[in-house]
Formats: sequence, structure tokens, C-alpha cells
Amino acid sequence: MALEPYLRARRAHKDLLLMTHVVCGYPSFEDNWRALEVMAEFDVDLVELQFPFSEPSADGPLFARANQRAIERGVHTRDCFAFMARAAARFPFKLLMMGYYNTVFKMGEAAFIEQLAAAGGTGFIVPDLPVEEAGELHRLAAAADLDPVILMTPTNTDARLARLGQAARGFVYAVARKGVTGTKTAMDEGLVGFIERCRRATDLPLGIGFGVSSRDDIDFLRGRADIAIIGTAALSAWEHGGAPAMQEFFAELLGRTQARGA
Amino acid sequence: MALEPYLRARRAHKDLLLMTHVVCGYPSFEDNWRALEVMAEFDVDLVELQFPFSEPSADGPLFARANQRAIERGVHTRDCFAFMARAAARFPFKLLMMGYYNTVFKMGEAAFIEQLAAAGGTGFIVPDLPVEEAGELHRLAAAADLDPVILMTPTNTDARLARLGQAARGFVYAVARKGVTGTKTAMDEGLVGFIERCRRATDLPLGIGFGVSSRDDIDFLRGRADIAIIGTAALSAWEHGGAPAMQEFFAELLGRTQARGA
Amino acid sequence: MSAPCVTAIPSMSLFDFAAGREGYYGAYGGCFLPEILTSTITELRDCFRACKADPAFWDEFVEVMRTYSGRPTPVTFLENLSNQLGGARIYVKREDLGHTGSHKINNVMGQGLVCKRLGKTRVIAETGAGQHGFATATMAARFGLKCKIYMGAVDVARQRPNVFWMENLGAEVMAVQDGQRTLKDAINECLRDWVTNMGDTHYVLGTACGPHPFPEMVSYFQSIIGIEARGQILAEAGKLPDRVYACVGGGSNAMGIFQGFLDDAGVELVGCEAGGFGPGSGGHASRLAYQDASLGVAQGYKTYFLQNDDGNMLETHSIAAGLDYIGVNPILVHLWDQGRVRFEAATDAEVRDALRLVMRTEGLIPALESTHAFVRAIAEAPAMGRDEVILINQSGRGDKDIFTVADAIDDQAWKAFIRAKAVDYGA
Amino acid sequence: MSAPCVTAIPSMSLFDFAAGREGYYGAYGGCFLPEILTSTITELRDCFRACKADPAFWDEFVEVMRTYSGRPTPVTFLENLSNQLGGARIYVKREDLGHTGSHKINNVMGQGLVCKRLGKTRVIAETGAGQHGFATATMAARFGLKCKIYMGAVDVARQRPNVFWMENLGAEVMAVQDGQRTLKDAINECLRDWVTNMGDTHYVLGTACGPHPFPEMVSYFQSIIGIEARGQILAEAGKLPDRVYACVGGGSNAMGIFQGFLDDAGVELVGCEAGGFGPGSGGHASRLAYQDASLGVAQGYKTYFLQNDDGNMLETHSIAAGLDYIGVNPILVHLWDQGRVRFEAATDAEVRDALRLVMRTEGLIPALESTHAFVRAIAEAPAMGRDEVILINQSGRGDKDIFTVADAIDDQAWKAFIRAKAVDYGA
Ligand SMILES: Cc1ncc(COP(=O)(O)O)c(C=O)c1O
Ligand SMILES: Cc1ncc(COP(=O)(O)O)c(C=O)c1O
Repeated sequence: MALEPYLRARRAHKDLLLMTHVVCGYPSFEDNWRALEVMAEFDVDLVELQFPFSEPSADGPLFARANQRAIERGVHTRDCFAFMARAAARFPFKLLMMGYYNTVFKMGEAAFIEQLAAAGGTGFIVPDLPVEEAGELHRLAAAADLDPVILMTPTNTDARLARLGQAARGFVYAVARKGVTGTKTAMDEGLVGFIERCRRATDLPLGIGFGVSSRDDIDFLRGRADIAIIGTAALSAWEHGGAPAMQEFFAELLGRTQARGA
Repeated sequence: MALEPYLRARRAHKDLLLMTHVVCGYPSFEDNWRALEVMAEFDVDLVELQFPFSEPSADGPLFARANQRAIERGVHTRDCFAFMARAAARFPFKLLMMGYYNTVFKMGEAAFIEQLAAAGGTGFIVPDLPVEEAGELHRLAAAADLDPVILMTPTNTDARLARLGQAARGFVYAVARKGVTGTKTAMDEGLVGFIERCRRATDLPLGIGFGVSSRDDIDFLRGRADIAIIGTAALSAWEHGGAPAMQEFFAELLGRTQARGA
Repeated sequence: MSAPCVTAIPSMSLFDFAAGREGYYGAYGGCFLPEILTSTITELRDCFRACKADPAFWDEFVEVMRTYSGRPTPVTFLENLSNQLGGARIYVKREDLGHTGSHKINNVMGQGLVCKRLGKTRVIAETGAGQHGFATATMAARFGLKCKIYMGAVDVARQRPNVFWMENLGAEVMAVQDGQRTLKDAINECLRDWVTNMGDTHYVLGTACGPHPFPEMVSYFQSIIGIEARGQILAEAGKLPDRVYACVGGGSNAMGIFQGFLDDAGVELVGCEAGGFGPGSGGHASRLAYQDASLGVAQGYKTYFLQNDDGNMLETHSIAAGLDYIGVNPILVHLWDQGRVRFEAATDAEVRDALRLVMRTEGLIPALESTHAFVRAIAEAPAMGRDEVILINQSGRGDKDIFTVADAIDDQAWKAFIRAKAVDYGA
Repeated sequence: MSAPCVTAIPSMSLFDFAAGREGYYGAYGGCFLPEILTSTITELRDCFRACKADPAFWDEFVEVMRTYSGRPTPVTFLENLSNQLGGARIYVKREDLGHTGSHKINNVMGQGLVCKRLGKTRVIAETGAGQHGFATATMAARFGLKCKIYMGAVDVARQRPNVFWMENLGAEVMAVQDGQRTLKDAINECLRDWVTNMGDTHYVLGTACGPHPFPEMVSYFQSIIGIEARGQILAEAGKLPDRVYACVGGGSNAMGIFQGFLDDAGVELVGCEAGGFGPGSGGHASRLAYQDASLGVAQGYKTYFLQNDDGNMLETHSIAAGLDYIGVNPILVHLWDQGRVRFEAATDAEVRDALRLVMRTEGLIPALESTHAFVRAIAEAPAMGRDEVILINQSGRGDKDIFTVADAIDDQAWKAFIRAKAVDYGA
């Protein structure tokens, strides 16, 4: 099933979907696997598998270092696809490739689409590829039934948001604030206004990311957005105490303290 | 007795006179006194008492450091004059003030001449005072019966030597080579030619200085010059072993090995 | 006779972009930034366009460079070196004499003027050798802007004197601990700062790389070198140069001087890259002269990068901190494609030798970066005729490199001095 | 608009000596050298006379300075500082932008040309801050002369970077261990070398001191500063300056800029000496502004010296190695006698503060020496009118002072860096 219908179907019986994030090979693929198990346990709907890149300039310090360590450990693009294929076969949630454009460019756009499809991915998020440069990749993706997830940001004009809306497939990733991943976002009127502007620019489901990390954030987003995107906060929990800490984090986030003993 | 007749009288029964050098207050005035005793023992005819100056740029390293140490030890111009007065009263040789012009200038030329006369000096050697600048000092000296000793050098033209000859009194100090005090001079044809040029420029007795340090030098000068001027070599002996070393040095220099036991 | 006044820049067809290809030079360049920066980069592009279209702007720039930085810098004939090598007559364009000691000041003062037009009050910059950071800190002090400099921790260590002066000029210097902790990582940190603070902050990119309009804008300000140099070499040598040599880190000083001669078909343009320990992955920073780079997209633009098969960047190495960069100006790649610019590399060892030769023969102390250009000129001059003319761009002075040069030549007196100082400092 | 060309020097009645008073300025100056140097100094005087009489010589000098050193140096308006102080408009003559980073290059290249006319093949020089030694080593490399630099051991220690470059330029640097082991002792060593090697050696005295013709000759070459500056300030400020400030070590940069304005009665000339720790014997190097100096004759000339009653020289002190000298240019003393030049002192503490202010406000890093002139200008500007104009001579750049400045401001990061380097170097 393509991304948009999948999300709409889930959304039908869940007031806020959840997308989470894993940096492939960091701390190790085994840890990644265990993290995915925890995510599955908490009924996560969608996971971004970040393909490590040496110049992750849109990422904050935690992810930047994770990218770097993964590369130092010898993680290659082919390993990421292999991991994706295993995960797609095992877990109920959908998987997206997340990464920088050079990873795509270097292997070739056609090869990338082909391998992503073969690995069971449903789409990709490439934050440094502007829509102006994405024409061919998006065409190839459409032909392969893969969805390019587009980011909308608070600095975009309405005209620009409309343009982004036209290119978007699957859902729209709305960036809750300026800055890189990993710092706290104020959940306030400004964000509400931005969400409204995004809604006017697209009919796709709307995910909110960048700095979503607490139960209050989730409560705030419920009813306003379709998907809460959890990135740094989950990795941070993992770094702090592995699977148990991540379980505790998700339990706290989702108000399901009982999950702990599960 | 004024310098020239004194030297001529000594020269009448001695084939080569000797002028030596002491840096006032270095290593101490007691050492200076003991050195003068040794010099008297070896029948030295004339001694330069160098008044220490902080910028002794015409002196080589040994004398330069001696000047500096003396100043550091607190030697003042008045101490030098007092020492000269004691020495003049005690020793048979004549004494010259040797020093830089600033010592003279700072006390005032008239005061300098007055005090030099009072201390029993017979003249002065001020190597950084060119004849063009020396008019008043020389007039004051003449009035006080003190002799300005003038240096002639190998780089001077004959015309310049003639000019220097006119200003000279007492004897002429011929510099055996370029450079500062304290390095070896080649006693050779060049020096012979230079001595001849000096003789043509003056009828005064001729002293040869700068680098005269060995018995061979003395032998070379005998018959060619009137005075051998011994500077660094004697101080160097003193630094090496005090009075005995200096005695040994003079004995060797003058071919009087018997003097040692005296 | 005084150096010619600069009053206009030449028409540069390179920058007449085809529709939909703005910022592209052949297949290279473009603008690949996170969406959040779209409005910022658009605002910058529009502002720069307006500046470029306004003749008063260039005049203001030239005036600032004249009164503050001492432009025009001279062209010096190296008679001794030319005679010793016995071939072409060698001339040097003296960017080392500009304020802060390198060509970086040209770009920085220009972007400072743009920043004022943008109404922004804070600047950030990456720096490798420290020259660009030093220049930016200087510009910020002069223009009354807040300033933060990002510098790889490795470069902070090897270019400490520049860090010291940046701080004393009032800039905050941040040692970047990520990645290889050199220039490219500092650029990443700048992009991170920029996506957070674009409201009041202009990113003063230091070389002719990165997303459009930076390659064009930096080249534009640096073109003052080539415009001056063309007039000067005609006056001093009586003819156009046969070859022009410039070192290529990001490519700004090379673009600067080359632009003076692009339309002169008889002038060969030679870009000199960091050969480091010689060819082979990780031991150099030569993107075009060696065969170790390939096309990629990173840090906002498409060009040749030193990268592996996954598109992850390789370690780079150079004796010159300012050449030690993974990518290269896209315009130069395009000109190389077209055969208009030749690329060569100079190894660390060659650079050491050339520096020594130039110091002793001419009393010049080129920056280690600039010395790469001297290496190639010295290598090629003997085979050229006495009637031929070489022009080298001396992009900066070597004072800043004292620790590196002392290390390179293993200067014992310097080391003893540093040890004694350390004791004074409580080691 | 480009800076004006320099084509002629003004008639300078100062140098029209009365018969029998050649080399004297009022009661000061002269030539007091050992007899052995008479022919050498005569030869030099005659050669310099001939050079000065030959208009082609000055043109050659200007041409060398233009093509090798980047003259004319600009005049920069310090708008920020002027506004902050709220008084006179402050302009700066930028000798820091010359090759090797100070005005010393003017004198050195000029004497290099004289040396070539003399047919000599070796040069010697004293140096304090190291700037003159650096400049001389540079000139020697460029003119193909052998070179030996004498430098007090204390200065060798505090100005090591300059020593490093001198050696790398091919000069032999001799650390002088006699006396106070600073500048004056280096001069003594030069005189010792000269009386030994005058046959093939020219002594490139670094400041406008010493025996005639040095004060005149050095002033002559440095006058290029004032000649340029007069035209520039008229163009930039629209009027002559009300006051001109220059630091005074030996007095060469001050004589250099003052000569441009000597005949302009309305221009007040202010010499700024090293106030060190303030008045009192041994704690400063202020010969005229304080009361601790007296007339004397040493190092070949008659002037005010910091000396005791016996005529032995006092210890001197300054934060700036280049100002730390016992004597002073005799021409300036004469002009001070006549009320034409005012003398002031700046203390070490004032210099530290002014340096910080100037760095942060204008992005300039004046040498510690030059900063003395800034101190006095900054102190006096607020009480002057907005319509008044100040011109400061920035005689050099402060890069060379990194160790001194780091010490002065107790920079911990710098110290940590040096300690780490020392460990690399086997401490
Ligand atoms: C003196 C100097 N030259 C050259 C470069 C290389 O940069 P670019 O290739 O942009 O001129 C640098 C960079 O820091 C530099 O400092
Ligand atoms: C930068 C600078 N300014 C000034 C001076 C002082 O010398 P003068 O008084 O001769 O200009 C020096 C001496 O080294 C110097 O290096």
C-alpha cells in the first residue's frame, strides 16, 4: 500500500500517528533492530532510517555524531538497504529512507529508486534536495510507487508552501521551527498558525517534527497534526540506557506507563 | 714632565717602550692596584686607566664586559680619578685617562681637564671623539699641560693622517688593524707600510696597539715603533690567573723568563 | 607611475545563466539547501543582484578596499628568481599586502557591504587557515556587527595565532569537534547556525563554493584582483602573461585573478591544488589534478568532491590549512571541463622547498597556500622562453604559518623558544 | 580615486647645514665615531649626498616601494572611533600595510639602493622589535646581499617570530649578550662589526639616530610617509590635520610623517614616547616627555639620553620592544626645543587599553609601538571639535607582538596552546 492511504487508514482509528527515527548502524545494527522492536511495541506508524552521511549539516549534534560514528564503524549504503529489507519484512510500520542527496546522487537516482523499492521502503526524505532539483527523482519515484516526503518550514512564503504542496506525496513533514534537529520547540500560537498555513497548502496528512520530545508536545499536537515526528529525544533515551530507557521514554511520551512492565 | 719629553727620555735608553691598560674597578680596584704593581715590576712606561662606560662600542668583548662589570659593581667617575691619584703618587709610569667622550661631556670638559690634572694624569685617549669635535677640549688640555693622544688608523688617507698629526700631542696611537680591541693582528708588510705613513704624518713617538700580544709581535715592533701597546692580552692573563699569570705573560712577552722568580 | 584605478568589472558571460539554470556553470554549482533557508538564500540572491546592478555599489566596494585595505595591491617582478630559473619572467600579484594579510579581505568587505544592505546585524563564518575568520572578525569590528567564527578543532590547534587575533577583534571562535574537525566541518556548523539564526545573521562564506549565489558573489568581489592585475601586468611587463598561476582551495583567489584574463585566449590559467603526500585517497586535497575525486552534491552545491563510493567525504591533507578542502569552486570545474583552466598539484615537500627558495631569493614569505602556485610556476618557468611572462597570485602572507613552517623545517631554536615560553606559562 | 603619486620631496631647510655644522640640528646630532670609520662614514655621506642630488634616485626609490612594498599606503578614516570619542575626526596612515608590516621597510629599501651604489655586498643591522631586522633581511634577500642581524638577547626572546623569519630569509641573527641585551647593545655590536668589516659592509641603521648622515638619511627615506599622507589627508578629510601623532622610538616613523607637515604652521606635531611604568629612572624610555634624560654623546651622536650622572646609560623599559631605546633622533630634539614638536608619553597600561579599543572598534591591530600614538590621540580627541582632524601614524602591525600581547592580557587559551606545543616539542 502506498504511503498516503496507509497513513489515512491508520489515522482513522488513531488520533495522532507516530514517526520515529533510527540512524542506520548507530550504535550498531543490532541496537537499531532492538530499537525497532521497542518502536513496534509502542505501535509506531512510520520509521525513518537515516543513511549516514559525512556532512549532515541539517542535523543537530546528536544525529551528526551518530552519522559520523556509523561511518567510522564502516556502515555502507548497501548495509542500510539490507537492514531496511530485513526490517520491512519483520515490522508492521512503514519505512522511509532519510538521508542527504549525495547518497542518492552518488549511486544514481535510478539505482537508488530501484534499490529502495527492492528493500521495501515506501518513500524518502532528502532534506537538502530542493524541489527545483528533484524533478527527475520524483518522476522515477512515482513510477516505482515511492513517495518523496517534502518539508515545509515556517520561513516559507505561502506561495512557496503551495509549490511544495504540489510536489509532496505521502505526507508533508512540517518543520516546527528554525534550526537543526534536536533542540526544544515551543508549542505555541506561532506553531498553530504555521500548521494552518501548511494545511492550506496541502491536503496530505501533516507530520510535525523538530523538537517534539514530551508528553505535553504530543498532547498539543493531538487534534492539530496527523503525525508526531520523534527524532533526537528517542535516540537520546537510547544512548542513556538502551532499550529499557527507550521504552520508558515512549511510555512517558504516550502516557502509557503500564507499557513498562509489558 | 709632559708626555713627549718623558717618552723621548725613556726611549733614549730603551728600544721599545710599553703601554698597558687597566679597566678601572675591574675585577676590583684592589686587583687593578696589584696589576699596576706587576706592570711596574716589568718597567712599563705608560698605563691607560679606562674609565668604564656603558656603551663601549670601540672595545672588543673582553673589555666590553669588563666595562659592564665595573659599572655593575658601582664604579663611578670620581672613583676612577681617586684611583688615578693614588697610582700617580705611587708608581713611576705615567698615567692616561682612556674612555669614551660621554664621560667627559657629562662632567663638562673643563671639569674633566681640571680633575684629570689634579689626579696626576698626563693625558687622555678618547677614541670616539673625532678631531673636528675636539677643539675646545684640546685647548683646555693644552692650557693644563695635558696631552690628547690621537689615534691613526689604516683606513685614513694621507691627508687625514696629516690632519690627525697636527692635532696629536704626546705620542700617536697607531691602530694596527681594522676592528675592535682584542683580536690578533698580522704583523706584516701591510703594517710596516702603515707605520711609514704614520711617520710621515707626525714626528711624535709612535705607539702600536690593537692585537699586540706575543713576544714575536714585540720583536717585530722593535726598531719600527716606539711604544708597544698591550691591552686585551694582559687582561686576559689576569683573568686567567691573577698576578702570577700576568707576571708570566709579561716575562714571556719581554723575553725575561728570569723575572718570574724575582 | 601609480597602479591603475579600478572602476568597472568586465562583462562575465559565465554569469549569464540560462533560464532554469541559475547558479549553474555547465553541470556544476546550483543551490542545494534545506528548505528552511530558501527565503534567506533568495533574499541574499536578490540583494546581491541589486548590488551587482548598481554601479555605485562596486564603486563603494573599491573605495572601501582602497582606504581600508590598501588596494590596489602591487605586482612585483621577481628578477632574481626569473634569472635563477633562466626561463619566463615571473611576476607576482601581492594579495599578501592587503589588510589582514590575504585576499580573503576582498570577499569579506564586499559581503559586509551586502550584509549592511540586508539589514542584518550578525555574521558567521567558517574558517580553515584562519585567514577568512581573521578577515571576517576584522570586517565585523569595522562594520559594527556581531561575529561568530566556526573553525575545526584541528585548525584551531594549527592556526592558533589567527584564533588569538579573532578573539581580540571581538569575535567568538567556536572549535568544531565534529567530523574531521577541519574546514568542511566548520561549514556544516555554519549552516546549522544559519538555519537557526537567519533572521539577523548573514553567513559570510569564505570561498567561492557552497550554494548559489556564493560562488558567483565571492568570485565577483575577488575579481578585483584580476582586474587590477591585468592592467598592472600590461604596464609592468609590457604584455599579457602567458600563464597565470593560483592556488585552489575553495577557488576564490584563483577565480579572482583568472577573471582578469578569461577573455584573453592566449593566457593559460593554471590552478594549483594541494598535492599533500601525493596521489591516493586521504593524503591530499586535489580534486581535479589527481584522479581521486568525483562528482557529488554536498554543502549546498554540486562539484567534484573527494569522496568514497557511498558519497561520504574522504580525509584530506595538506601542509596548508587553507587548501585542505573536499570540494572546489564549480566555475573552475566548468572551465577545466572546457579546457580553459589547467589543474596541477603541488606536494607538501615541493611547497617546503619553494617557500625556502622564494624567501631567500626575493624576500617574500608567501602563505603556504600561495606557495602551491609558486611550486608550479617554478617547475614550469625554466622551459619557457625569456620573452614569456608568468603571473603568480600570492594570495596571502606566511606569517600566520609560523608554527607549521617551524614544524615542517624542524626549527630547533623555535622549539626551544616555545618550550621556554611554556615554562613561563606554568608548564 | 587612487592615492596621489609621489614624485618629489619638499625642500627641507633642516638639512641646509651651516658651514662646520654639518649633521647638526641646533645643538644635537653630529658624528662621533672611532677614527677607523672616518673614511667609511665619509664615503657614505658623499654617496648619500649624490643620491639625494640625483632626482632619478628618488624616483627609483619610489618605484621600488611601489612595486615591492605596495606604496602608497592608504589613509583610513576611523569613523567608529571618532564617533565613540565624540571629538576630532581621526585618520590613520597605514604603514602596517607595507611589506614586512612596518615603516621600517621604507628606510631599508632606500639604504639598500645606497648600498648598491656603494658597491658593498654585505649589510648588518641592529634590531629591537625585530621589525627592522626582518625588513633588512628581506631587503638583503631581494638585493642579493649577505646579511647579519644583531639583536639583544632579551629582544630575541620576546620577538622570536621575527627572528624565525629573519633566519628563514637567509640572515644570520646574533643574540647580543652584552649590556642590557636590548637595542642599544645591538647597536654597539653593529659598530664593532662595522669597524672590522667596513670594506664590504654597509651598516643599515634602523632608525633616525646615530652619527650623521644616518639621522638625515633615514628621515629622507621615511619622508615618503609624510609626503603621501599630506596629499591623502587633504583629499580624504578636505583639510590639513590639526594634529599629527606618531610614536617615537629612535624617531624614524615620526620624522617620516612629520616632514610632510613641517612647513604647515597650523599642524601640531605630537611625538609619543614609551611611558612604561611611568616617570622615574629605569621604568620607561621617555627621553623628552619625562624629566629623566639629559644631553649626552653616545652611539655616534649627541642627543638626550636616559643616563646617570656619570654618563652611563640607564635601564629602559617599554611594553613595545621597538620603543625601548636610550636616545632619540636629534632633529626631533631640535624641533622640540623650538616648540615645533610636542612630546608626550603613553604608559604600558594605557597602550593595552588602547590596543583593545582599536581592535574592537575598527578592526585594526596596530603594533604596540604604534599604539602609543593611538593612546595620545584617543586621550586628546574628545576635547577637540568635530571639525578638527587628527592623523595618526600606524607605523606597523601588531601580529609580531602576539607573545607580548598574550602575556599582557594573560590569555589562557594562548598559554594552553603554547604548553601543548611544548609537549609536542619534547618538553
Ligand atoms: C592565503 C590563502 N590562500 C588561499 C586560500 C585558499 O582559498 P581559495 O581557494 O578560496 O582562495 C586560503 C584559505 O584560507 C588562504 O588563506
Ligand atoms: C612598528 C614600529 N613602530 C615604531 C618603531 C620605533 O622606531 P622609530 O621611532 O624609529 O619609528 C619600531 C621599532 O622597531 C617599530 O617596529
